[in-house]
Amino acid sequence: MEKQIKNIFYAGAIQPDFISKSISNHSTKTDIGAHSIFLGQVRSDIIQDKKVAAIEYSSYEPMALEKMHELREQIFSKYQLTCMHIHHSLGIVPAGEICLFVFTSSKHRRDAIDACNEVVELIKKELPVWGKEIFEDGKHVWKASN
Amino acid sequence: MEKQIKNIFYAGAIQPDFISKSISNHSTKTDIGAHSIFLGQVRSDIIQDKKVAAIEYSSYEPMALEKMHELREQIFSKYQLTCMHIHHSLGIVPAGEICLFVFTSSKHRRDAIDACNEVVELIKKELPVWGKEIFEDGKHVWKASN
Amino acid sequence: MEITIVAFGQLAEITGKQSWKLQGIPDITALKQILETNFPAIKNINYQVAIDKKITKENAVLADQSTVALLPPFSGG
Amino acid sequence: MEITIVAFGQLAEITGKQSWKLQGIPDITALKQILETNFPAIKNINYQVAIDKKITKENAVLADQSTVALLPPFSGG
Repeated sequence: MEKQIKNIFYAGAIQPDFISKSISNHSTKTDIGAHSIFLGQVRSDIIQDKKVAAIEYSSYEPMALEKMHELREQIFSKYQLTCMHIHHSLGIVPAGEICLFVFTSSKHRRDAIDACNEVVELIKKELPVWGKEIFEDGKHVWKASN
Repeated sequence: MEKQIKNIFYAGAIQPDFISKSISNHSTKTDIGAHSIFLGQVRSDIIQDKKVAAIEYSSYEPMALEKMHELREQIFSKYQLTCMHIHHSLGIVPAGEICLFVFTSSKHRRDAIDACNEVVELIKKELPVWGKEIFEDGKHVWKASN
Repeated sequence: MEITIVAFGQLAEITGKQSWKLQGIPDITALKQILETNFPAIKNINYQVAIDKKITKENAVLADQSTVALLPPFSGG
Repeated sequence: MEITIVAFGQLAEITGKQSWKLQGIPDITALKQILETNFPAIKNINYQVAIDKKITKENAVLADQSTVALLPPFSGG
Protein backbone atom coordinates (compact mmCIF):
# COMPACT_ATOMS: atom_id res chain seq x y z
CA MET A 1 0.00 0.00 0.00
CA GLU A 2 1.31 3.44 -0.97
CA LYS A 3 1.78 5.87 1.87
CA GLN A 4 -0.07 9.11 1.28
CA ILE A 5 2.45 11.63 2.55
CA LYS A 6 0.77 15.00 3.21
CA ASN A 7 2.73 18.19 2.82
CA ILE A 8 2.67 20.23 6.03
CA PHE A 9 4.86 23.11 4.90
CA TYR A 10 3.53 26.57 4.18
CA ALA A 11 5.59 29.34 2.58
CA GLY A 12 5.99 32.24 5.01
CA ALA A 13 3.52 33.36 7.67
CA ILE A 14 0.26 31.40 7.96
CA GLN A 15 -2.57 33.81 7.15
CA PRO A 16 -5.66 34.09 9.41
CA ASP A 17 -7.83 33.75 6.27
CA PHE A 18 -6.28 30.35 5.62
CA ILE A 19 -7.26 29.35 9.17
CA SER A 20 -10.86 30.52 8.77
CA LYS A 21 -11.19 28.65 5.45
CA SER A 22 -9.86 25.54 7.15
CA ILE A 23 -12.48 25.92 9.90
CA SER A 24 -15.38 26.49 7.50
CA ASN A 25 -14.35 23.42 5.47
CA HIS A 26 -15.57 21.37 8.43
CA SER A 27 -19.16 22.63 8.50
CA THR A 28 -20.32 19.71 6.33
CA LYS A 29 -18.90 17.22 8.83
CA THR A 30 -21.82 17.30 11.24
CA ASP A 31 -20.51 14.45 13.38
CA ILE A 32 -17.83 16.86 14.70
CA GLY A 33 -18.61 18.43 18.08
CA ALA A 34 -15.24 19.93 19.01
CA HIS A 35 -12.22 21.51 17.35
CA SER A 36 -8.96 22.23 19.10
CA ILE A 37 -6.49 24.62 17.49
CA PHE A 38 -2.96 25.51 18.47
CA LEU A 39 -1.21 28.46 16.86
CA GLY A 40 2.44 29.30 17.28
CA GLN A 41 3.23 32.99 16.89
CA VAL A 42 6.70 34.49 16.42
CA ARG A 43 7.72 36.51 19.48
CA SER A 44 9.93 39.58 19.33
CA ASP A 45 12.14 38.33 22.16
CA ILE A 46 15.04 40.40 23.38
CA ILE A 47 18.26 38.37 23.13
CA GLN A 48 21.59 39.98 24.07
CA ASP A 49 19.89 43.40 24.00
CA LYS A 50 18.63 42.91 20.47
CA LYS A 51 15.04 42.46 19.34
CA VAL A 52 13.95 39.52 17.18
CA ALA A 53 12.30 40.87 14.02
CA ALA A 54 11.50 37.53 12.38
CA ILE A 55 12.25 33.82 12.40
CA GLU A 56 13.43 32.04 9.27
CA TYR A 57 12.42 28.39 9.31
CA SER A 58 14.20 25.64 7.41
CA SER A 59 13.68 21.89 7.41
CA TYR A 60 15.03 18.61 6.15
CA GLU A 61 11.75 18.29 4.32
CA PRO A 62 11.71 14.66 3.12
CA MET A 63 12.56 13.45 6.61
CA ALA A 64 10.09 15.84 8.29
CA LEU A 65 7.24 14.69 6.06
CA GLU A 66 7.99 11.01 6.69
CA LYS A 67 8.21 11.65 10.42
CA MET A 68 4.97 13.64 10.43
CA HIS A 69 3.29 10.76 8.63
CA GLU A 70 4.39 8.39 11.41
CA LEU A 71 3.23 10.83 14.13
CA ARG A 72 -0.11 11.16 12.35
CA GLU A 73 -0.66 7.41 12.40
CA GLN A 74 0.37 7.28 16.07
CA ILE A 75 -2.12 10.02 17.01
CA PHE A 76 -4.97 8.55 14.95
CA SER A 77 -4.47 5.15 16.56
CA LYS A 78 -4.60 6.69 20.04
CA TYR A 79 -7.46 9.21 19.73
CA GLN A 80 -10.92 9.12 18.15
CA LEU A 81 -10.36 11.94 15.68
CA THR A 82 -12.45 12.97 12.72
CA CYS A 83 -9.52 14.83 11.23
CA MET A 84 -6.19 16.50 11.90
CA HIS A 85 -4.46 19.23 9.91
CA ILE A 86 -0.91 20.45 10.48
CA HIS A 87 0.74 23.46 8.83
CA HIS A 88 4.25 24.69 9.60
CA SER A 89 5.87 27.73 8.04
CA LEU A 90 9.10 27.61 6.05
CA GLY A 91 11.05 30.76 5.22
CA ILE A 92 10.67 34.09 6.94
CA VAL A 93 7.86 34.75 9.44
CA PRO A 94 7.85 38.27 10.95
CA ALA A 95 7.23 38.76 14.69
CA GLY A 96 3.51 38.73 15.45
CA GLU A 97 2.70 36.33 12.61
CA ILE A 98 1.64 32.68 12.81
CA CYS A 99 4.26 29.96 12.14
CA LEU A 100 2.42 26.79 13.27
CA PHE A 101 -1.23 25.78 12.88
CA VAL A 102 -2.39 22.50 14.41
CA PHE A 103 -6.09 21.65 14.04
CA THR A 104 -7.81 18.55 15.43
CA SER A 105 -11.51 17.67 15.35
CA SER A 106 -13.56 15.00 17.09
CA LYS A 107 -17.05 14.07 18.21
CA HIS A 108 -16.32 14.71 21.91
CA ARG A 109 -13.94 17.39 23.11
CA ARG A 110 -11.39 15.31 25.04
CA ASP A 111 -10.07 13.58 21.91
CA ALA A 112 -9.55 16.80 19.94
CA ILE A 113 -7.99 18.62 22.90
CA ASP A 114 -5.67 15.82 24.04
CA ALA A 115 -4.58 14.95 20.49
CA CYS A 116 -3.83 18.61 19.75
CA ASN A 117 -1.71 18.99 22.89
CA GLU A 118 0.19 15.79 22.19
CA VAL A 119 0.89 16.48 18.54
CA VAL A 120 2.19 19.99 19.32
CA GLU A 121 4.73 18.45 21.71
CA LEU A 122 5.71 15.81 19.15
CA ILE A 123 6.12 18.39 16.37
CA LYS A 124 8.47 20.46 18.52
CA LYS A 125 10.43 17.44 19.70
CA GLU A 126 10.62 15.23 16.65
CA LEU A 127 10.41 17.22 13.43
CA PRO A 128 13.69 18.28 11.81
CA VAL A 129 12.86 21.98 11.61
CA TRP A 130 15.11 24.87 12.62
CA GLY A 131 14.32 28.46 13.45
CA LYS A 132 16.85 31.22 12.83
CA GLU A 133 16.00 34.29 14.91
CA ILE A 134 16.79 37.36 12.85
CA PHE A 135 17.36 40.65 14.65
CA GLU A 136 16.38 44.10 13.48
CA ASP A 137 20.04 44.71 12.48
CA GLY A 138 20.06 41.63 10.21
CA LYS A 139 22.25 39.50 12.48
CA HIS A 140 20.90 36.20 13.77
CA VAL A 141 21.05 33.43 16.35
CA TRP A 142 19.75 29.88 16.08
CA LYS A 143 16.64 29.37 18.12
CA ALA A 144 17.14 27.16 21.18
CA SER A 145 15.07 24.00 21.16
CA ASN A 146 11.91 24.13 23.21
CA MET B 1 -13.64 49.98 41.50
CA GLU B 2 -16.24 49.25 38.81
CA LYS B 3 -16.26 45.74 37.42
CA GLN B 4 -15.81 45.69 33.67
CA ILE B 5 -18.27 42.97 32.68
CA LYS B 6 -17.55 41.75 29.15
CA ASN B 7 -20.34 40.46 26.97
CA ILE B 8 -19.64 36.91 25.78
CA PHE B 9 -22.85 36.33 23.81
CA TYR B 10 -22.99 36.22 20.04
CA ALA B 11 -26.23 36.12 18.05
CA GLY B 12 -26.47 32.84 16.12
CA ALA B 13 -23.58 30.82 14.67
CA ILE B 14 -20.06 32.17 15.19
CA GLN B 15 -18.62 32.92 11.76
CA PRO B 16 -15.12 31.71 10.73
CA ASP B 17 -14.37 35.26 9.54
CA PHE B 18 -14.98 36.53 13.06
CA ILE B 19 -12.44 33.97 14.31
CA SER B 20 -9.81 34.98 11.76
CA LYS B 21 -10.29 38.68 12.63
CA SER B 22 -9.87 37.81 16.28
CA ILE B 23 -6.60 35.99 15.46
CA SER B 24 -5.20 38.80 13.33
CA ASN B 25 -5.99 41.34 16.08
CA HIS B 26 -3.17 39.71 18.03
CA SER B 27 -0.38 40.29 15.51
CA THR B 28 0.62 43.54 17.20
CA LYS B 29 1.11 41.73 20.52
CA THR B 30 4.56 40.40 19.78
CA ASP B 31 5.10 39.05 23.29
CA ILE B 32 2.60 36.28 22.47
CA GLY B 33 4.15 32.95 21.44
CA ALA B 34 1.14 30.64 21.62
CA HIS B 35 -2.60 30.71 21.05
CA SER B 36 -4.97 27.95 22.06
CA ILE B 37 -8.45 27.88 20.56
CA PHE B 38 -11.40 25.66 21.35
CA LEU B 39 -14.42 25.62 19.06
CA GLY B 40 -17.69 23.88 19.85
CA GLN B 41 -19.60 22.77 16.76
CA VAL B 42 -23.26 21.68 16.69
CA ARG B 43 -23.55 17.95 15.92
CA SER B 44 -26.43 16.42 14.00
CA ASP B 45 -26.86 13.67 16.58
CA ILE B 46 -29.52 11.04 16.13
CA ILE B 47 -31.84 10.99 19.18
CA GLN B 48 -34.83 8.65 19.25
CA ASP B 49 -34.38 8.05 15.49
CA LYS B 50 -34.52 11.75 14.71
CA LYS B 51 -31.72 13.96 13.48
CA VAL B 52 -30.75 17.20 15.22
CA ALA B 53 -30.95 20.07 12.71
CA ALA B 54 -29.92 22.88 15.05
CA ILE B 55 -29.48 23.88 18.68
CA GLU B 56 -31.21 26.94 20.09
CA TYR B 57 -29.24 28.42 22.99
CA SER B 58 -30.73 30.52 25.76
CA SER B 59 -29.18 31.92 28.91
CA TYR B 60 -29.90 33.75 32.12
CA GLU B 61 -27.65 36.44 30.73
CA PRO B 62 -27.02 38.74 33.72
CA MET B 63 -26.03 35.77 35.87
CA ALA B 64 -23.94 34.18 33.09
CA LEU B 65 -21.99 37.40 32.55
CA GLU B 66 -21.32 37.85 36.27
CA LYS B 67 -20.23 34.21 36.55
CA MET B 68 -17.99 34.50 33.49
CA HIS B 69 -16.38 37.56 35.04
CA GLU B 70 -15.54 35.52 38.16
CA LEU B 71 -14.19 32.61 36.07
CA ARG B 72 -12.08 35.07 34.09
CA GLU B 73 -10.47 36.44 37.24
CA GLN B 74 -9.90 32.90 38.52
CA ILE B 75 -8.16 31.87 35.26
CA PHE B 76 -6.04 35.04 35.05
CA SER B 77 -4.86 34.57 38.62
CA LYS B 78 -3.83 30.96 37.89
CA TYR B 79 -2.20 31.27 34.44
CA GLN B 80 0.22 33.73 32.84
CA LEU B 81 -2.08 34.84 30.03
CA THR B 82 -1.72 37.77 27.67
CA CYS B 83 -5.42 37.63 26.86
CA MET B 84 -8.54 35.49 26.82
CA HIS B 85 -11.63 35.87 24.64
CA ILE B 86 -14.86 33.91 25.07
CA HIS B 87 -17.81 33.91 22.69
CA HIS B 88 -20.92 31.77 23.12
CA SER B 89 -23.85 31.69 20.72
CA LEU B 90 -27.40 32.56 21.70
CA GLY B 91 -30.35 31.69 19.49
CA ILE B 92 -30.33 29.14 16.69
CA VAL B 93 -27.10 27.52 15.50
CA PRO B 94 -27.52 24.99 12.65
CA ALA B 95 -25.66 21.65 12.73
CA GLY B 96 -22.10 22.06 11.44
CA GLU B 97 -21.81 25.64 12.70
CA ILE B 98 -19.75 26.99 15.59
CA CYS B 99 -21.50 27.73 18.93
CA LEU B 100 -18.52 28.31 21.26
CA PHE B 101 -15.19 30.07 20.65
CA VAL B 102 -12.61 30.13 23.44
CA PHE B 103 -9.30 31.84 22.67
CA THR B 104 -6.34 32.13 25.06
CA SER B 105 -2.88 33.58 24.37
CA SER B 106 0.36 33.50 26.31
CA LYS B 107 4.11 33.83 25.99
CA HIS B 108 4.75 30.09 26.44
CA ARG B 109 2.37 27.43 25.24
CA ARG B 110 1.51 25.63 28.49
CA ASP B 111 -0.35 28.63 29.93
CA ALA B 112 -2.53 29.17 26.86
CA ILE B 113 -3.25 25.45 26.45
CA ASP B 114 -4.01 24.68 30.09
CA ALA B 115 -6.10 27.83 30.58
CA CYS B 116 -8.12 27.07 27.44
CA ASN B 117 -8.84 23.50 28.58
CA GLU B 118 -9.84 24.63 32.04
CA VAL B 119 -12.08 27.47 30.97
CA VAL B 120 -13.94 25.23 28.50
CA GLU B 121 -14.76 22.84 31.37
CA LEU B 122 -15.84 25.73 33.60
CA ILE B 123 -18.05 27.25 30.89
CA LYS B 124 -19.86 23.96 30.40
CA LYS B 125 -20.23 23.31 34.11
CA GLU B 126 -20.94 26.74 35.56
CA LEU B 127 -22.60 29.04 33.04
CA PRO B 128 -26.40 29.17 33.06
CA VAL B 129 -26.84 28.37 29.38
CA TRP B 130 -29.25 25.85 27.88
CA GLY B 131 -29.31 24.13 24.51
CA LYS B 132 -32.56 23.01 22.91
CA GLU B 133 -31.89 20.38 20.25
CA ILE B 134 -34.29 20.98 17.40
CA PHE B 135 -35.04 18.10 15.03
CA GLU B 136 -35.69 18.29 11.32
CA ASP B 137 -39.44 17.92 12.03
CA GLY B 138 -39.44 20.99 14.32
CA LYS B 139 -39.83 19.00 17.57
CA HIS B 140 -37.18 19.34 20.24
CA VAL B 141 -35.47 17.89 23.32
CA TRP B 142 -33.41 19.71 25.92
CA LYS B 143 -29.73 18.95 25.57
CA ALA B 144 -28.31 16.80 28.38
CA SER B 145 -25.58 18.48 30.37
CA ASN B 146 -22.05 17.48 29.43
CA MET C 1 -43.35 41.08 50.38
CA GLU C 2 -43.09 40.34 46.67
CA ILE C 3 -40.53 38.30 44.75
CA THR C 4 -39.96 37.77 41.02
CA ILE C 5 -39.54 34.26 39.66
CA VAL C 6 -37.64 33.70 36.41
CA ALA C 7 -37.59 30.26 34.78
CA PHE C 8 -35.37 28.89 32.01
CA GLY C 9 -35.14 25.97 29.62
CA GLN C 10 -37.51 23.10 30.34
CA LEU C 11 -38.63 24.81 33.56
CA ALA C 12 -40.04 27.69 31.49
CA GLU C 13 -41.74 25.05 29.36
CA ILE C 14 -43.24 23.22 32.36
CA THR C 15 -44.47 26.37 34.10
CA GLY C 16 -45.60 27.93 30.83
CA LYS C 17 -43.97 31.24 31.69
CA GLN C 18 -40.56 32.88 31.88
CA SER C 19 -41.22 35.42 34.61
CA TRP C 20 -43.92 36.08 37.22
CA LYS C 21 -44.41 37.55 40.69
CA LEU C 22 -45.33 35.86 43.96
CA GLN C 23 -46.33 37.34 47.32
CA GLY C 24 -45.74 36.16 50.85
CA ILE C 25 -43.21 33.39 50.26
CA PRO C 26 -40.88 33.34 53.30
CA ASP C 27 -38.03 31.17 51.99
CA ILE C 28 -36.73 28.80 49.28
CA THR C 29 -38.19 25.67 50.89
CA ALA C 30 -41.66 27.23 50.87
CA LEU C 31 -41.20 28.38 47.27
CA LYS C 32 -40.17 24.90 46.12
CA GLN C 33 -43.19 23.36 47.82
CA ILE C 34 -45.58 25.74 46.07
CA LEU C 35 -43.91 25.25 42.68
CA GLU C 36 -43.86 21.48 42.98
CA THR C 37 -47.52 21.46 43.99
CA ASN C 38 -48.55 23.67 41.08
CA PHE C 39 -46.22 22.03 38.54
CA PRO C 40 -45.53 18.43 39.63
CA ALA C 41 -43.29 17.77 36.57
CA ILE C 42 -40.72 20.10 38.14
CA LYS C 43 -39.85 17.31 40.57
CA ASN C 44 -38.33 15.32 37.68
CA ILE C 45 -35.81 18.07 36.94
CA ASN C 46 -32.62 18.33 38.93
CA TYR C 47 -32.86 22.12 39.10
CA GLN C 48 -30.90 24.71 41.04
CA VAL C 49 -32.13 27.98 42.49
CA ALA C 50 -30.36 31.35 42.34
CA ILE C 51 -31.33 34.33 44.48
CA ASP C 52 -30.31 37.60 42.82
CA LYS C 53 -27.98 35.69 40.45
CA LYS C 54 -26.21 33.70 43.20
CA ILE C 55 -26.81 29.95 43.40
CA THR C 56 -28.21 28.90 46.79
CA LYS C 57 -27.67 25.26 47.73
CA GLU C 58 -29.28 25.56 51.21
CA ASN C 59 -32.60 27.02 52.22
CA ALA C 60 -32.51 30.85 52.45
CA VAL C 61 -34.89 33.57 53.55
CA LEU C 62 -36.33 35.62 50.69
CA ALA C 63 -36.09 39.40 50.95
CA ASP C 64 -38.68 41.70 49.43
CA GLN C 65 -38.00 42.42 45.72
CA SER C 66 -35.54 39.58 45.31
CA THR C 67 -35.39 37.65 42.05
CA VAL C 68 -35.38 33.88 42.23
CA ALA C 69 -34.16 32.01 39.15
CA LEU C 70 -35.11 28.39 38.47
CA LEU C 71 -32.21 26.80 36.62
CA PRO C 72 -32.38 23.39 34.95
CA PRO C 73 -29.04 21.55 34.41
CA PHE C 74 -26.73 23.69 32.30
CA SER C 75 -25.95 22.51 28.77
CA GLY C 76 -24.02 25.30 27.13
CA GLY C 77 -20.86 25.05 25.07
CA MET D 1 31.84 3.80 -1.91
CA GLU D 2 30.35 7.26 -1.92
CA ILE D 3 27.96 8.91 0.52
CA THR D 4 26.15 12.24 0.44
CA ILE D 5 26.25 14.53 3.47
CA VAL D 6 23.48 17.07 4.05
CA ALA D 7 23.81 19.66 6.80
CA PHE D 8 21.17 21.95 8.35
CA GLY D 9 20.88 24.99 10.56
CA GLN D 10 24.06 26.01 12.36
CA LEU D 11 25.81 22.87 11.03
CA ALA D 12 25.40 24.17 7.47
CA GLU D 13 26.79 27.47 8.74
CA ILE D 14 29.80 25.84 10.42
CA THR D 15 30.65 23.61 7.46
CA GLY D 16 29.88 26.34 4.95
CA LYS D 17 27.86 23.97 2.78
CA GLN D 18 24.48 22.26 2.70
CA SER D 19 25.41 19.14 0.72
CA TRP D 20 28.59 17.39 -0.36
CA LYS D 21 29.98 13.93 -1.18
CA LEU D 22 32.55 11.84 0.68
CA GLN D 23 34.32 8.63 -0.33
CA GLY D 24 35.54 5.68 1.70
CA ILE D 25 33.87 6.41 5.04
CA PRO D 26 33.04 3.03 6.60
CA ASP D 27 30.70 4.09 9.40
CA ILE D 28 29.17 6.93 11.47
CA THR D 29 31.98 6.96 14.03
CA ALA D 30 34.55 7.48 11.27
CA LEU D 31 32.39 10.17 9.69
CA LYS D 32 32.04 12.07 12.96
CA GLN D 33 35.80 11.95 13.53
CA ILE D 34 36.51 13.41 10.09
CA LEU D 35 33.86 16.12 10.48
CA GLU D 36 35.03 17.10 13.94
CA THR D 37 38.64 17.27 12.74
CA ASN D 38 37.74 19.45 9.75
CA PHE D 39 35.19 21.58 11.60
CA PRO D 40 36.05 21.62 15.32
CA ALA D 41 33.09 23.92 16.14
CA ILE D 42 30.79 20.98 15.39
CA LYS D 43 31.81 19.49 18.73
CA ASN D 44 29.92 22.29 20.51
CA ILE D 45 26.63 21.30 18.89
CA ASN D 46 24.56 18.48 20.32
CA TYR D 47 23.73 17.13 16.87
CA GLN D 48 22.03 13.96 15.70
CA VAL D 49 22.72 11.93 12.59
CA ALA D 50 20.15 10.41 10.24
CA ILE D 51 20.97 7.79 7.61
CA ASP D 52 18.48 7.88 4.75
CA LYS D 53 16.06 9.93 6.87
CA LYS D 54 16.18 7.65 9.93
CA ILE D 55 17.87 8.89 13.09
CA THR D 56 20.73 6.62 14.19
CA LYS D 57 21.67 6.82 17.85
CA GLU D 58 24.36 4.11 17.67
CA ASN D 59 27.24 3.68 15.29
CA ALA D 60 26.14 2.18 11.94
CA VAL D 61 27.87 0.98 8.79
CA LEU D 62 27.40 3.28 5.80
CA ALA D 63 26.21 1.71 2.55
CA ASP D 64 27.19 3.06 -0.85
CA GLN D 65 24.94 5.94 -2.00
CA SER D 66 23.47 6.51 1.43
CA THR D 67 22.58 10.04 2.55
CA VAL D 68 23.75 11.13 5.97
CA ALA D 69 22.03 14.16 7.50
CA LEU D 70 23.64 16.27 10.23
CA LEU D 71 20.84 17.59 12.40
CA PRO D 72 21.32 20.28 15.07
CA PRO D 73 18.74 20.41 17.89
CA PHE D 74 15.26 20.89 16.45
CA SER D 75 13.55 24.21 17.09
CA GLY D 76 10.41 24.17 15.00
CA GLY D 77 6.93 25.19 16.07
